[in-house]
Amino acid sequence: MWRDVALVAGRDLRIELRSRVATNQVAPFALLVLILFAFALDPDTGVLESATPGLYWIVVLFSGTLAVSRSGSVDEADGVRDALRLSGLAPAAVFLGKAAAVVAQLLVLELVLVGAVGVLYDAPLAGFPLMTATCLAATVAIAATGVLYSGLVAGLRVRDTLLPLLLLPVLAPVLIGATRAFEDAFGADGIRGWEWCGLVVLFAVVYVVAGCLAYGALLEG
Amino acid sequence: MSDVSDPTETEAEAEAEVPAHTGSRATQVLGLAALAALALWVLYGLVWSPPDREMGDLVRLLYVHVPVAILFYAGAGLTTFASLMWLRRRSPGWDALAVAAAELGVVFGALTLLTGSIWGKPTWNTFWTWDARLTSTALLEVLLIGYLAVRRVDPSPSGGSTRASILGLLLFPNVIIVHFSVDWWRSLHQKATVTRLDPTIEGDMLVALMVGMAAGGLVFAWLLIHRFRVAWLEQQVERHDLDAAVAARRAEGQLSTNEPEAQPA
Amino acid sequence: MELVVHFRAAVALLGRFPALAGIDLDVAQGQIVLLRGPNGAGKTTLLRACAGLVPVVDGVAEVLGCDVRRDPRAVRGRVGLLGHGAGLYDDLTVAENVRFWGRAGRAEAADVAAALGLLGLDGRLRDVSAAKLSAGQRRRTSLACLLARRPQLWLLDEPHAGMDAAARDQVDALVRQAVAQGATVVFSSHETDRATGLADRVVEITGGTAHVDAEPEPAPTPPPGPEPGTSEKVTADVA
Amino acid sequence: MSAVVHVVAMSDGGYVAAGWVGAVGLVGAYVLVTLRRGRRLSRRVPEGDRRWS
Repeated sequence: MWRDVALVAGRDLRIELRSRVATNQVAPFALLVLILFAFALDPDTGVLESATPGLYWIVVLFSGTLAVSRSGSVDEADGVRDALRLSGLAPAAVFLGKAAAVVAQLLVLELVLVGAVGVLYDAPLAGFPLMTATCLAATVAIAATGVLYSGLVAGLRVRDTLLPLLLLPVLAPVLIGATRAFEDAFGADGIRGWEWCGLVVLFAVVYVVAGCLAYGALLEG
Repeated sequence: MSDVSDPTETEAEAEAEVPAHTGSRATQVLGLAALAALALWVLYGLVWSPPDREMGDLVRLLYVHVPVAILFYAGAGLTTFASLMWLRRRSPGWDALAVAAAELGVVFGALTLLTGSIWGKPTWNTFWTWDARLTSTALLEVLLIGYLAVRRVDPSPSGGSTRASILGLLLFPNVIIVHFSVDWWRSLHQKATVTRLDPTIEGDMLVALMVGMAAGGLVFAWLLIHRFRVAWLEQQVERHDLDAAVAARRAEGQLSTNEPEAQPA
Repeated sequence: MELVVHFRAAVALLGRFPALAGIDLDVAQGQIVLLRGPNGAGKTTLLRACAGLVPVVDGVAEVLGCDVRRDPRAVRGRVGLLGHGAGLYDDLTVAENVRFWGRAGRAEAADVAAALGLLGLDGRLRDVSAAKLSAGQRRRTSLACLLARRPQLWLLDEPHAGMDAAARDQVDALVRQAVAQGATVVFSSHETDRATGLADRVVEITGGTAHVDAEPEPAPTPPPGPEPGTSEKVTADVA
Repeated sequence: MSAVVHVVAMSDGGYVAAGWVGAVGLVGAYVLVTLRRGRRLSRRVPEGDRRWS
């Protein structure tokens, strides 16, 4: 089982290493959106500063949608779906492997973005234990939900447009929880960041379990 | 394909010439009951009940809004339940029920948001506020629309049902998580200012609300049965088309044995 | 004689189209069966149904003793399918593709290396990414993926398509070798001469049904007989 | 209890009317669409398969 997870994750990461979609397209897109937010919200009025945690997670969410969509399109190649079904890999292992590959990519991206908001938005980066825990939990949540839903739309002609419609409302709790936790980490008063982080962890657990159970039926569908 | 129907069924209806629609005696009775309840609801809601001391006549909007909102959540819950049963039993009836409940859910969800905003404008002086209940209701509506979108785009019958049932299964848990988190989110900022519904309703107003719920429930049940039958009919049409296609396919085989070179496009 | 494939009045759907409209087919262990018929006759669907990839909605469908109608997953680990789609990741090299699919099917590293070698992919082509391969080279790579998994039933959809003469001989040799080692092969082909030379039996498919007496006639030479290379020409039992 | 008084005395009548008319209208429209779909499909299905009739 874990051998298969590693096999699938390794394959997706190797494909990413070759095609460089995450580094050459998703990451620049994320930075671009950060800059556009600065145009939309005047940096001098302090709006940008107070909104930084929310903007950060919006960018991660959008980039995550792109990464997940790419992760799904890898398996859309002619005959790959058949080969996956014939391979004898447990569907849960395929799900976990794909999710793990997305987690790895998103964690790197988040690290870059933390540096970017520190520099561009002058964010008061602090509370690193809470930040790290939140990033881990939220990334697992986004990746698990994303891979599950990209499996849901796999093979449809409209998969690229349908995926965000299905995925983003479901991820609303992750956005809320991770944003609150970051606000606490950055020193806002009266927010219990660790509890929000706990909410995100709960969400991640629910979706990892749901994905393991449901992915098999999706591969068949 | 034969049109032979069950003799016991046709005997009773022999002279009545079975009409081609989704109604039956049961739905006629239910429909009449629903109409009666609707009439009572209009009378109680708009005429017999007094205006509220604080809200005035605006309270009458709640006699629509509250039943519709409850039915919206009922529709979503029913979709999840039917999806679960479909995944376990794989009998087409549960699939039909899931579509029916989801579509009714979308209609009642739209109404919930509509009547809610109409009530909100004079009461809070805004059509929309970031209250937990409003936000999670809106998100549920989006989720249900996404569910129907998936159902619509998938051309294969069983594949579409599998996809949709998993989506349907996740629907209600999603709503619970969303509601829980949004509730917590808002309670940080403002101490539940807008959720005053319960305390002031009593007497004739309570009766009006109850009648509204009964009427709404009857309409919902009646409509659900009809919509369920439409979904059932869609499955039947699909099956008959399939039988015809199998026959055509076999005929094509018989014909082309004589000249194997024939290549159908 | 043990039946590897046993279909009776099987109906299989592609979306809403009944690609198989009540087909009968029996294949005994060790046979090489050629499916022949016009385009759109249902050959591909039949092969995919044997792999448990297309839902069989009616009739009997048993492959390697598994009921593919009830549980299409059970049989999958034991069959290999060479389909129209290559089933390769364009961003990975030939060797990486074969290694991934081989390891997914619990193949040893030696099996993977042997498969690459047998198909002549262990030289220059080894480290070429799949996107840069020609059609014939892609086909050979897919075949190597299949070979590495050592399936009991080989399902080959147009295995000769897009290959040069040398590669076709290679494919035929691999098929005979697999059968000699106890596997069974069902394949479709438009290369009539070459394919009938390879096959023990020919089954004519039209309109999603098979047009032979479905009982497998015992082949003139018993199946485990032919050595690789010494092909026995067997007359087809076309109805 | 006088019915007429309450109807006339509605201060926010516009909102109430909009809500009620919107609700009844939307549900009514959906009812019509559903029934029509049912009729159209019913004609294509032989009687015996419509289990309710």
